[in-house]
Amino acid sequence: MDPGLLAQYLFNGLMLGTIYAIVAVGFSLFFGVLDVIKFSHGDVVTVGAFSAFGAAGLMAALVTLSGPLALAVGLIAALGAEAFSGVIIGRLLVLPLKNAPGVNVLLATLMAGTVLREAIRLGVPNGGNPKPFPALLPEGVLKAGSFSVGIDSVIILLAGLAVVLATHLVITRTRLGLSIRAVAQDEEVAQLAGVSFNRTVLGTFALGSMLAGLAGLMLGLYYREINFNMGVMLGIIGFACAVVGGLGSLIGPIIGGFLFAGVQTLVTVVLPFTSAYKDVVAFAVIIALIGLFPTGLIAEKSSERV
Amino acid sequence: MSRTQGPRPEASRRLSVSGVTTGYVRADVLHDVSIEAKPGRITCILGANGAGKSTLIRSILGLTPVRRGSVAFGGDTITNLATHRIAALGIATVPEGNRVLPRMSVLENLKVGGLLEKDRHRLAARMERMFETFPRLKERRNQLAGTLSGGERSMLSIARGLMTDPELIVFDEPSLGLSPLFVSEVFRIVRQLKEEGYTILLVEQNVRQTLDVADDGYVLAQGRVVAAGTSAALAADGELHKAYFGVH
Amino acid sequence: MSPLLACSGLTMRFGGLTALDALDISVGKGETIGLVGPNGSGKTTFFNVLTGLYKPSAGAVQLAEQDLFARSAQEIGRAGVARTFQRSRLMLDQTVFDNIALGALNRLDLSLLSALVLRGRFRRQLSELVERATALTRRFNPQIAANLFKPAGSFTMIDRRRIEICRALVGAPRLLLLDEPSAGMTHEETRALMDDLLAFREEMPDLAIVLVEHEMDVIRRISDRCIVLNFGKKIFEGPFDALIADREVQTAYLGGAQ
Amino acid sequence: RDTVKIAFIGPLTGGNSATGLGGRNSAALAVDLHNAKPDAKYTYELVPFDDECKPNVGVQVATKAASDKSIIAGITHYCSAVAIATVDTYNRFGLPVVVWGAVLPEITYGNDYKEIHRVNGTMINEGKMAAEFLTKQGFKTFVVIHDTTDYGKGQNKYFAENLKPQGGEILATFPVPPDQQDFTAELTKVKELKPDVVFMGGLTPLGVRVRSQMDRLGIPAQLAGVSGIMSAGFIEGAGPAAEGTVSFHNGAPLTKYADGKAFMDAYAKAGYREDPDAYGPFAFSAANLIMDAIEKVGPDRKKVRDVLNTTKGYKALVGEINFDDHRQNIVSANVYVSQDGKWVYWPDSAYATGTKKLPGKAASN
Amino acid sequence: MADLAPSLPADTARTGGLARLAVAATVALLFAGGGFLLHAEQQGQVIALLAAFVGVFALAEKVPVGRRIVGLCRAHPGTVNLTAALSILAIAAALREEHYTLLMMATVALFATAAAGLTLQMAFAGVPNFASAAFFAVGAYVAALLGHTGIPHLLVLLIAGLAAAVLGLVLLLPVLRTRGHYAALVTIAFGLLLRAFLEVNDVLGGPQGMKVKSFSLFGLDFSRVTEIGPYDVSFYLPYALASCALFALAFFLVRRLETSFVGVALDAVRSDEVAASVFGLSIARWKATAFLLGNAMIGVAGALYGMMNGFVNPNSANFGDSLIMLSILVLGGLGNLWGAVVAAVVILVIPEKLQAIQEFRLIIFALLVIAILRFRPSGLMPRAVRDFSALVKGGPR
Ligand SMILES: Nc1ncnc2c1ncn2[C@@H]1O[C@H](COP(=O)(O)OP(=O)(O)OP(=O)(O)O)[C@@H](O)[C@H]1O
Ligand SMILES: Nc1ncnc2c1ncn2[C@@H]1O[C@H](COP(=O)(O)OP(=O)(O)OP(=O)(O)O)[C@@H](O)[C@H]1O
Ligand SMILES: [Mg+2]
Ligand SMILES: [Mg+2]
Repeated sequence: MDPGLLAQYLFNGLMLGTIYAIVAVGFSLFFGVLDVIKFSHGDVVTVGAFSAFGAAGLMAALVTLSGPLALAVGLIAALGAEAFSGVIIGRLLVLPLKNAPGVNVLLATLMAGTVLREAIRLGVPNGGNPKPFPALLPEGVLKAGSFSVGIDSVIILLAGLAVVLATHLVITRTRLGLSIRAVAQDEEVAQLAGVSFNRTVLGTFALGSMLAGLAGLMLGLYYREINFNMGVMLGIIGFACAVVGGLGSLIGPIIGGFLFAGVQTLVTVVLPFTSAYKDVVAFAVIIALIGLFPTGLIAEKSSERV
Repeated sequence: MSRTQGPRPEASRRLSVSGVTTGYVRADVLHDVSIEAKPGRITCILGANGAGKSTLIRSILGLTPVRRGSVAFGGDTITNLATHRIAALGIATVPEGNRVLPRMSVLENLKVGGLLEKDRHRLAARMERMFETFPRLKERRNQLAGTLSGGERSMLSIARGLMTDPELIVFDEPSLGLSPLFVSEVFRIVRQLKEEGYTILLVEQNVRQTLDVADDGYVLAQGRVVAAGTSAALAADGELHKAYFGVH
Repeated sequence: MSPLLACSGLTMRFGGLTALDALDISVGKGETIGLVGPNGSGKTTFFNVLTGLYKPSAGAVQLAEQDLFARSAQEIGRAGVARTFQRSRLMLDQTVFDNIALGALNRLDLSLLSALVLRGRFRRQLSELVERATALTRRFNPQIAANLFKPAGSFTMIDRRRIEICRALVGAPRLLLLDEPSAGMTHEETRALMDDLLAFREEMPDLAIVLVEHEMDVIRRISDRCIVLNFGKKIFEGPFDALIADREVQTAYLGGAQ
Repeated sequence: RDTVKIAFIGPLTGGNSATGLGGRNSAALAVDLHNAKPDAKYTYELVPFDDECKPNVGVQVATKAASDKSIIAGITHYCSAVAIATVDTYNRFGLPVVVWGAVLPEITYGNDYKEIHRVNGTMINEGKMAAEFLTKQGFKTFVVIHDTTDYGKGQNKYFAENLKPQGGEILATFPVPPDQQDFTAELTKVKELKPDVVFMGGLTPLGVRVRSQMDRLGIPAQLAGVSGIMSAGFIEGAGPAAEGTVSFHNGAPLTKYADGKAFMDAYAKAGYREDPDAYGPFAFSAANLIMDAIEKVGPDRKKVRDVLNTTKGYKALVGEINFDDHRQNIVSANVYVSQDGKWVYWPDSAYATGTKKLPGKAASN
Repeated sequence: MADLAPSLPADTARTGGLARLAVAATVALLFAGGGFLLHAEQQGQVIALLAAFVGVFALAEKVPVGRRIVGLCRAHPGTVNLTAALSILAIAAALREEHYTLLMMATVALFATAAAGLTLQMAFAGVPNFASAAFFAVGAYVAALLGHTGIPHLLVLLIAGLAAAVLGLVLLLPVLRTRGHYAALVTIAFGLLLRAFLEVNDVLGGPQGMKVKSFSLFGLDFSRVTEIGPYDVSFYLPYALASCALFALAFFLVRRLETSFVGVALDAVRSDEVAASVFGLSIARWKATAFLLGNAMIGVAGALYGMMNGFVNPNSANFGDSLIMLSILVLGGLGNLWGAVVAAVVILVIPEKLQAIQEFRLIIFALLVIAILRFRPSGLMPRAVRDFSALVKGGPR
């Protein structure tokens, strides 16, 4: 096949993978802190997209902004809104439930997701319809034969990878990361060592949600379209990537993300008529992989003993 | 074991628990308990299993809410203060049941213990000390704490507790699961810390050795203080024995 | 006659670390072994290997002529090896009885048929088991016996320990492995526990016991023979008095204390 | 005047709620206007139900409505999956209903249930019209992207069937799940195949994504959609990229209708939160059709049914309603093109007059 | 309802008649309320009823009398279940002509049956199953395929259960090899996979799904029933009764298992795999047993549901519905089947009753569920600890 197209597929795959990865990393971040799966994550992404959309739109309506400025506004709005909603969910839902069985938290956050989703649908004018996301990044395409990518796509891709990496470093290298993991494993010991439980947990929620916010913004910028439903499938896929990659590490979800995107793209490319089956295949692969790697591709080091 | 260089705290603040009543969902466990840990001295709390020693420690540290009464450390009232605040006031703890952070390496566990210490060098030095005292921990530096043996966990949880530079150090059964060699090592450490001017609150089952090192002591039974005084006096006291045979 | 348990060259590695190093240990019918050693010398690991929780790297394990090397935990459990755990493993929100019953389950009728329809058999076994559990627990503490159907979590540490021992005994095992049963108890509490154990000893003369302890008094009182591990190797085997006297053991384990 | 209840059933929550709410508002408007008439015999009350676009929920609410004796007739369903699942229920309980948005042929043609009527057309008209129009425009090669719901599958079926005789060629067909977000893989493949037209059998969200991502990948082909994307949502969602997209929908533009203007004004005046959307006028007409039938014969299901059955030449907002032997309104689909941020009736569009060129044209010749 | 029962000694619990009467009265009252809720249409009534229920639960918690009664209920399961059965019959008889109400009644019963299956899996053995709706749908599809072949429908139900179990086998290996979130993902993935497959692939009717023949028992076609003796009845009446019977059966099975050594084994496997295996239990065996049995129950329930609705399509296999069943399990209180019934009413009936608020239904419903999880973390009716003393002559001394 024409190399240009090959490159094109590769790039698409990478792009999709990065998006999955960011969402997945969010999941394993929460898992890392509270051993809970925060299923509202997908919809939190949506909130991020919409708040960025709203803010950018609002500003545009008031004053004419240059792309970068509007982008900044959008970014700030997204992160702000996310940090807020993250803290709210953490405070009102997850903290009170932290001693309840995991499935409760899972259910509660799923419902929280529904609330967010419906709130957007009902709150935003004609929220049921998809919204066009302003192209805030520099226009223009890089062409090479039949290979063409928007400069904005490239920026988004790089930004995404950077964010994922940064998160990884924060968790593994910084004091904050250390406190976060300490709280996750034994909150009392952590507190005795002078770590504030609430601040750490809420901080993590803010962080994780801001990650989602960023993801939302990137989705908007990349697809130029957002809708209140976009988080649902994304959430499930992100969760799948996080788990199949291995909840133990932050590298796991990244691998998971690219893997999932790879499978989906491959199926479509190799046998177009089966493209409808790409989810079937992708999820089959997931099941098989878990069968082979019971604790994820990056296997969790067993820390239990008797 | 000598503490790291740097200004040694002249422990001046006393811990005083007055009339504390507390408990868990079911019922009260402590009834109107008052104790004191005087600066620069070792105060031990003895008592049978389930007497309420750990509960007392927990309520001092704000882990189990105090229902009645008050806890004060020097000037500040710390009754039901957030645990991390209490810790920040200069109270280090070695909690009951050799608790470690299982999914972290031995090294990371110690780092967590040192989160309150901002000074890198003192941190490093202290870490070295710990490794000197517990060579086994050094060998196991990168092993996940969760896979340590019972005794190794105890060592780690002690070492973690000593990573900061507090005024008061609280031990709740530090010798749990330690071999005789290390049990005596623990008591040596405690004595040493006292000499360095730290205030120490010690909960132990190991009555004889405990009374040897301690200056003052209290005996708990069914959540009440049944005897108090200098350890010498307690050693003689008959109440002590009652308290111990008092259970079941 | 050959010993009940015979391990030879038993080796267990964790990555680079050799936790058990070519151990030869044998335990005779009705014998009580005191197993001691510095922290991290491999005592619990030995138990974990014996009970199939870890797959040994090399060696041989025989229980009454039956080869148990690298068998699954449940096979070994069925073969009559029971244990307690260093860190208590009770199911705290289930009743004392449920916890103890677990110790006997593999000898009971677990078929769906008798669970669903032919309940007669089940009820018979149930009342027998309740009898046994009541009798057992009463020995340690009548309070437990009186509250068989209360959650195990509502008992104190020491009672939980007792319940765990009852769980290990209720299945009438051939080999009983006790991992620091007295940890965290006062001397008096420990003594009481030992009295109870010795009492059972009388009733089950054939039961072999391996006891891990750091309390020398306990070892002195109830062990027929002592084995000392260090870095996964057996550095001493013999009677208690000899143990106390042994130089290597003193430096490695007892320290100046004794 | 005593009160007569009419049910409205459609998706009020979830992914298709935009159209659902538009439909509900329009029906409500019809009822209000009718009640305002001085000479009306009855006061009408609209009882709305949410079928969530889920068949099993649909059957539940259908049963609820149908078994409620005080409800005389129903304006039912936008989602084919639900509509097809509920026909038996209406038939069994003898509740006459008028389908206002679902386009699957089988709903009316699948059985011969006297209770089931439909004011909007089926996807057959749409497919036929699409095939004829596009080929007539000189497009030869096509790629079809359709969602895997019965809607998308049906659109694909009838388009393909009608395209062959017209001599068009389908280079590839991509069935995709309706909630898919990323189409870059499919579209890159499309880029490789260089078709004149991408035919999109799906709903607005899908349409918007495909359109904007075609744009992103720089695919010059013409995008042709179906009634599913004929919504304000599509234009809003795809933004400037929407320009030149054609779509086929079996309703004429409001402006073409005699009372279209009046409807729009009344709707605006009533101040609903959502737009009427593409199917609002059908819901509006269905409501009026039902109420007039009741005015004739009174609140009696059987009688109302018989009146509805014989509807011929009924003047409705959406034009004359004539039911065939399967109580299916005979409509012919119309062509629309999105021009300057509106869906424009093809004959009136700058594209028809040639002042503008369909994007695909450049590529094809 | 709250787990306070143990606080009252076994002997007082066995004090005969009066206690039983109180129990019977309480249960009957609750069911009367439930029946009324099913029937109520005015928003006012609905709200009032809901408030009443909240009140009752509060009383059962806070007031000594309430606790006492709760304790008695715990102590007299026989009386409770008997009264419940009678109440259900009474409700059915009273509402015999109310199609919709009976439909909801049947739906509740069938979802509760599915929840019983989930109870075996998640509450007892601790095997997560986030694809219950998928197995439910499998049952319905089997019913669709076999309904019109001459096979007697009772047998069809059985086969449906079998099929669901067999399909579950596919997941067994991965599910057994891992646990927690990993196992959860396996089932989630399976659910999505199955749904996508059914929708794309046309052999089973594609997205439109298939028509399902209505259930007929010994030649009596349920959907043809219009009167019983002198009374006109809704054709949903036999379905409602059959569904309740099915639930009763499931209830019986699950309770029997719970109060047997199997129950002990399952709980042990869930709460401590290490201990369980050390004492000779086969983790795999028990997890597999629970998973297969549970799926079988779900499948049977699904088959009857399909026959009642007359159709089945991929949509009914979606993740959302799996979560609905899960919510029923959790909100009811993991492991308490009466709890599941109450939760099923909350989850399935309340939203229907909220039709008046139309597009705001979903959000309000979600908030309701959150509230329950938040303020009753262990569910509306937490499971009681297993007390065998009733089964042992004289009880423990
Ligand atoms: N989390 C808890 N919930 C309920 N009751 C508890 C809890 N922790 C301890 N108790 C009860 O409080 C009483 C005192 O327990 P505590 O642990 O303070 O005793 P202790 O003196 O520390 O015993 P030990 O010597 O075993 O450490 C005991 O009866 C115990 O059962
Ligand atoms: N799963 C594991 N992974 C890595 N190392 C392990 C693991 N289990 C045990 N070890 C190491 O093997 C050595 C022996 O452990 P073990 O628990 O048998 O010691 P022990 O004799 O029981 O000590 P203690 O008296 O403190 O309980 C320890 O150094 C421990 O760190
Ligand atoms: Mg204690
Ligand atoms: Mg050990």
